[in-house]
Amino acid sequence: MKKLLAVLLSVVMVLSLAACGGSDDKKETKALAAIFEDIVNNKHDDSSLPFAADEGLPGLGGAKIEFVFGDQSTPEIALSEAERLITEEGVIGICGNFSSATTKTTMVAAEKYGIPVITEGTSMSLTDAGYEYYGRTLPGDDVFIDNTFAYLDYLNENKAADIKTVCLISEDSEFGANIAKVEAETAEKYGYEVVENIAYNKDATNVTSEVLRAKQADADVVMMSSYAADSLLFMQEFKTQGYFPKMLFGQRGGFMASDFALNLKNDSDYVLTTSRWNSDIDNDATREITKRFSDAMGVTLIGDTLIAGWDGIVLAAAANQAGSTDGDAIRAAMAEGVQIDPATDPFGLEGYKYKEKNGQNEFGTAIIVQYMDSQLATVYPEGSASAEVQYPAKGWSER
Amino acid sequence: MFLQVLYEGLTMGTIYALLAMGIALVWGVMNILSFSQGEFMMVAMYITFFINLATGWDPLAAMPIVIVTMFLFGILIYRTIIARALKGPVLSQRLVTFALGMVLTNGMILLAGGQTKSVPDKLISGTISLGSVAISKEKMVLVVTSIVVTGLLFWFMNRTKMGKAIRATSQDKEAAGLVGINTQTAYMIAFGISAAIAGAGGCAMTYSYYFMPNIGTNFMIFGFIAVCLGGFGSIGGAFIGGMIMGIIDLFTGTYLSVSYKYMAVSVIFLLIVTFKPKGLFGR
Amino acid sequence: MALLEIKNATKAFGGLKANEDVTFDVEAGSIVGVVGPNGAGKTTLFNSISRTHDLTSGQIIFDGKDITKYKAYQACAHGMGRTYQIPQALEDMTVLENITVGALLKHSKVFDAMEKAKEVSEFCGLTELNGKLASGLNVMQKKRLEIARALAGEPKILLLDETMAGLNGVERDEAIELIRRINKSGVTILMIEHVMKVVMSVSDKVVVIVSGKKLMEGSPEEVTTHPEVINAYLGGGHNAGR
Amino acid sequence: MRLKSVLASEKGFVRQVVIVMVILALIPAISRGEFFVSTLCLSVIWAIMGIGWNVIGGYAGQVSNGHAMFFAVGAYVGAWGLKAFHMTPWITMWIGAALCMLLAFIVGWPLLRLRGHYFAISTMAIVECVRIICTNWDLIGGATGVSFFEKEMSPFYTLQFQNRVPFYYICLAFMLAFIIISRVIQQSKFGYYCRAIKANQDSAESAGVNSTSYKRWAYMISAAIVGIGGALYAQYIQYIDPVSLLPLSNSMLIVLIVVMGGIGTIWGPVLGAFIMTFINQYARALFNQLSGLNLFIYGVLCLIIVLFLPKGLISIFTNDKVKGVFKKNKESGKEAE
Repeated sequence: MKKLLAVLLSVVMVLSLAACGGSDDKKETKALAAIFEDIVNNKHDDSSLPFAADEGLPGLGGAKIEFVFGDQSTPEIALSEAERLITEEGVIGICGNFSSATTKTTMVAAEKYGIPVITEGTSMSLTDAGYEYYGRTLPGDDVFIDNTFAYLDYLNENKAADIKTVCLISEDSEFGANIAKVEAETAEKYGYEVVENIAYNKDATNVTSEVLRAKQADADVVMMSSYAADSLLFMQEFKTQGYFPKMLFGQRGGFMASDFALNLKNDSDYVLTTSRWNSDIDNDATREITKRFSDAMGVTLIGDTLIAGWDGIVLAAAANQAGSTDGDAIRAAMAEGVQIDPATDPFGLEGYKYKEKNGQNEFGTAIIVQYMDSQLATVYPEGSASAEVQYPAKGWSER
Repeated sequence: MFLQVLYEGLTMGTIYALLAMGIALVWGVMNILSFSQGEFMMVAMYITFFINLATGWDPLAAMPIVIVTMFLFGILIYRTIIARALKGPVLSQRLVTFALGMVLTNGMILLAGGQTKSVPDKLISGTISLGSVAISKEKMVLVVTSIVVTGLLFWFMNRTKMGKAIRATSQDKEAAGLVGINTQTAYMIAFGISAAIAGAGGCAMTYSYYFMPNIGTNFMIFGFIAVCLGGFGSIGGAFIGGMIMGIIDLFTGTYLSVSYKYMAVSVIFLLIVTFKPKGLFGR
Repeated sequence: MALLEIKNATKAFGGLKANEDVTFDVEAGSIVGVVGPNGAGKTTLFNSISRTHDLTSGQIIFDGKDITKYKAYQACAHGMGRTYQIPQALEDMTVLENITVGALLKHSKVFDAMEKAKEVSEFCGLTELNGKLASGLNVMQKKRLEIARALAGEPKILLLDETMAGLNGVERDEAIELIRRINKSGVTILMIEHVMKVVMSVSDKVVVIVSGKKLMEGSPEEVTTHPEVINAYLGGGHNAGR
Repeated sequence: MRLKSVLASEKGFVRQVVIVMVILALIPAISRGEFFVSTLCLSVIWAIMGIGWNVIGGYAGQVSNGHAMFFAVGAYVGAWGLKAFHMTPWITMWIGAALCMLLAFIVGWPLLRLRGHYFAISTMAIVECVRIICTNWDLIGGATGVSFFEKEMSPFYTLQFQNRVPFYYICLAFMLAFIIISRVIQQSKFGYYCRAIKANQDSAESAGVNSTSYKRWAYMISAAIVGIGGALYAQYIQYIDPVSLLPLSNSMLIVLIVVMGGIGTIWGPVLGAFIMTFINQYARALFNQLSGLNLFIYGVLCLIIVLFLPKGLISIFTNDKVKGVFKKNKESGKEAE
């Protein structure tokens, strides 16, 4: 239906093909975007999601929001798409689940036209680059990985886990290399010994030699950063070699994707991963959005998909708060702190204040989840934990 | 550990060998570089997946159908594209297969979407451990398939009339034509067989691989290098070249460094091509 | 003074000796014919002289320089033009462009080279074919084109490999006349030829090669009447029919 | 007399250059759409690389499937020159080109002795090695790539323009320069010798052509031009990493563009680059919900052209039936058929 004020709120740049970025699929992200559009643009008295009660954005005279989609299978395509969507579709903001590489090229266009961008590429180089219009709601690699090692300390103290050695396996792409670098530094800071640091080739025809090296190193914890197909290939090779470390930690990516549990079913059990959100967080907004999504798609909603759309809502709230669609006004609102009623926030963050200098949201928190009976359950921090961590992981034969 | 790496090397070697034999057959007979061989394997994987989805058959049960379908698919591709390209300049022959690869990959993305797929519960699974060596049954399927296919191929090429006709055509097209061999059918059957080999490989690979449309391209460069190692157009050489490739891949990966293992493969290839251009066994 | 001296040239492919200890000279300005039965190793000798492949042992002295270790293009640059038994024209280039490639050896400006090419084409009677692609020529025209291309490089010596093969009577006479004119313009000629009539009428000296070795050399009359040559050629009791 | 006669014989070519350049220069005036101008810039950059590749692949007939390595060297030198030393691309571009020539010389030594498929596959192996080296070489950013987005310095210094039109005209100037160089090469002794090597290397050698050195020079010149293309591309995208610069498909796309347009011709690469880039970009923009459709169309079109127009799209313009602008000029030998 016709838009009152052509507020093309935000563009969800959806990953296509299994290139870099989470293994999310276009269909899932589009379904989520449709749910948010419906809630904001139409009156929903029973909903506990933001702007449900009114039609459109009150601060902008009831303007409707619309998600428009672009492709980002390579950095070059991401740049052309960003330029196309800004100049021809006239979007006022960009969000979506990006790899750090495609975020960098998208920022080239965004900085040029002064269009605010909120995405979750975790590499530190994004927040260190000094972008003016960049925002990241949830933590970057540093906080996620710091959180991981803090959790190892927590386990050593409370569960006498006696974890000392770590083996890093990461993909030789922008995504994997950044994580491996931060993991190595943080391990040193926390006093854990990195016994093996493997960077494997993204288009590998086999990962057998990587698994054999990890098996030989036999570290207490194996930390991995891989995308869709590789994470599955690794899990299968672990099973073939009959090796499963006491703790297998995946840094989001393929381990967070819906493909993971779908293909592996119970073989995914015991795998831990840092995460931004999980469907078992107990607040009304989470329960509602999870239900609406599974009604639409029949699949449980995962953090990567939700944050892709949720960043769009934050941009809308910022525009609504600033009362204008101009990029600088929205960025200013983001810097002051976007007021989102905590009751309507599935992430349950204290606030959305994006620092001027690097765009990082001060209140971003991370959680740690574990696959139990092929479903993700939050295990850390205790506040939002819904289940007890299963440690040490049982070997393949004992399952 | 050494035995385990050796076993894994041979397993990988069989995949490269299957790919390389398909390429060597087409290269030997028609002097065409088939860039689309990896994509044929990918298409076979998806056919197996869809058969399994529709009828629940296990990949092994579906293999004969997949091989026949790929054979017919190969003949269709030959008649529509390759026959015509053979009349054109040499360079366009090479690009035809690259463009075909692009069409197959992206066509499959349109058809089946980009998400990772796999064949769920398979007939044979699990691992037998012989001392320190963990033999994965899924990979055994691949090894057995490859050996069976190689045996069949050799029997066909050396024992059957059509096989000899194809070998004659690959040595000298005009001479073969003179002695009454219909070189066009020889080419067509050869291309069909090469697609069928890729089919068998793809079908067996569904046992131990998750796949998506662009998995074919990762294998392409290894197939070519294996063929060159084995020598121009010699199918036996391609099999051995593939095996060598698998072993180099595993040993450099495990003992040297994972990130440089593909470089070792390329460097070894360059040394062989520079100092022994006809490869180890080629004519 | 000998322009070209072949000293104990031996060329072996594995065990097989294609040429064995062949020695002879070619006087500047003369026409020397090389004859011998099929498979005697004549073309192998030619390929060694023109440096297409290396000698197993022996020496080749051309115009005072030892070119045994030279590459093909270096030998050509020193003034040695050659043609092939099976014509090797540059297929997807025009006749004029083929000759121009030869002319470019001495004239680095394409404009001058093309002028020279037109002259040589005129000299060899190929002018009306200038614009035609080499792939469209028949065998005689292709052989003539190869001669023209070699000639355009202003060589001191021209190695002709069976330029008469496959020509009919009229074409043959034209070819003989062309070779005479080339020789008169100061180019020494060394040619392999089967057609005895041509060899006898044109060459100053004839070298006979049989199964890789030099049987004898001498004037055309001496060679044709020599019993061993007849025997080698016709094998057994036939007498040499004219 | 010499210069006048050369220009006279080049009348046809000069007319073509003027017409094409006028058209390309006026296009941005018609539609200012930023995405449209970006596609134009990409087309010109790909055209430059096509022209470069054409020297070794088209003229000398040595089909290299590994030109992405020169593209990457040019890009990396441009990127790090700006990021680490704040050197303007106007200088680092030529350093990059020189490095490319050196790399081509070193790589060319073992490779150019090979022929046909062996040469093609070896170049693929070499570009794989270069990709692995770049991925694991932390000094140049390794797998995390390098972004060199400069806001303070003036765009004319860093070639990173607010709106793309000035950048487009700079790239167009480079393309013009390389078109002229390509024509000079084609019509020179170098060009004739290259075509002789392409037609029949052994017979060319017996006509006095030192094929090894001519092939090496053709490889080095093509490497330099593609290197400059890489430097321009780096300033266009301002973030480069091995995964996007060095996949095998990049090298093949350069070959595809030249063959689509018309291999061995002057205008073939330019025509191929513009058509292919526009199809690729707009097919993706218009049907973005169907992922993979743009490359699907791209592949199908390549198949059709390779099968039904072996001489490439340019052959539509240059054959006699179409008198028009690209009339074949008779006097100075044909524009390469």
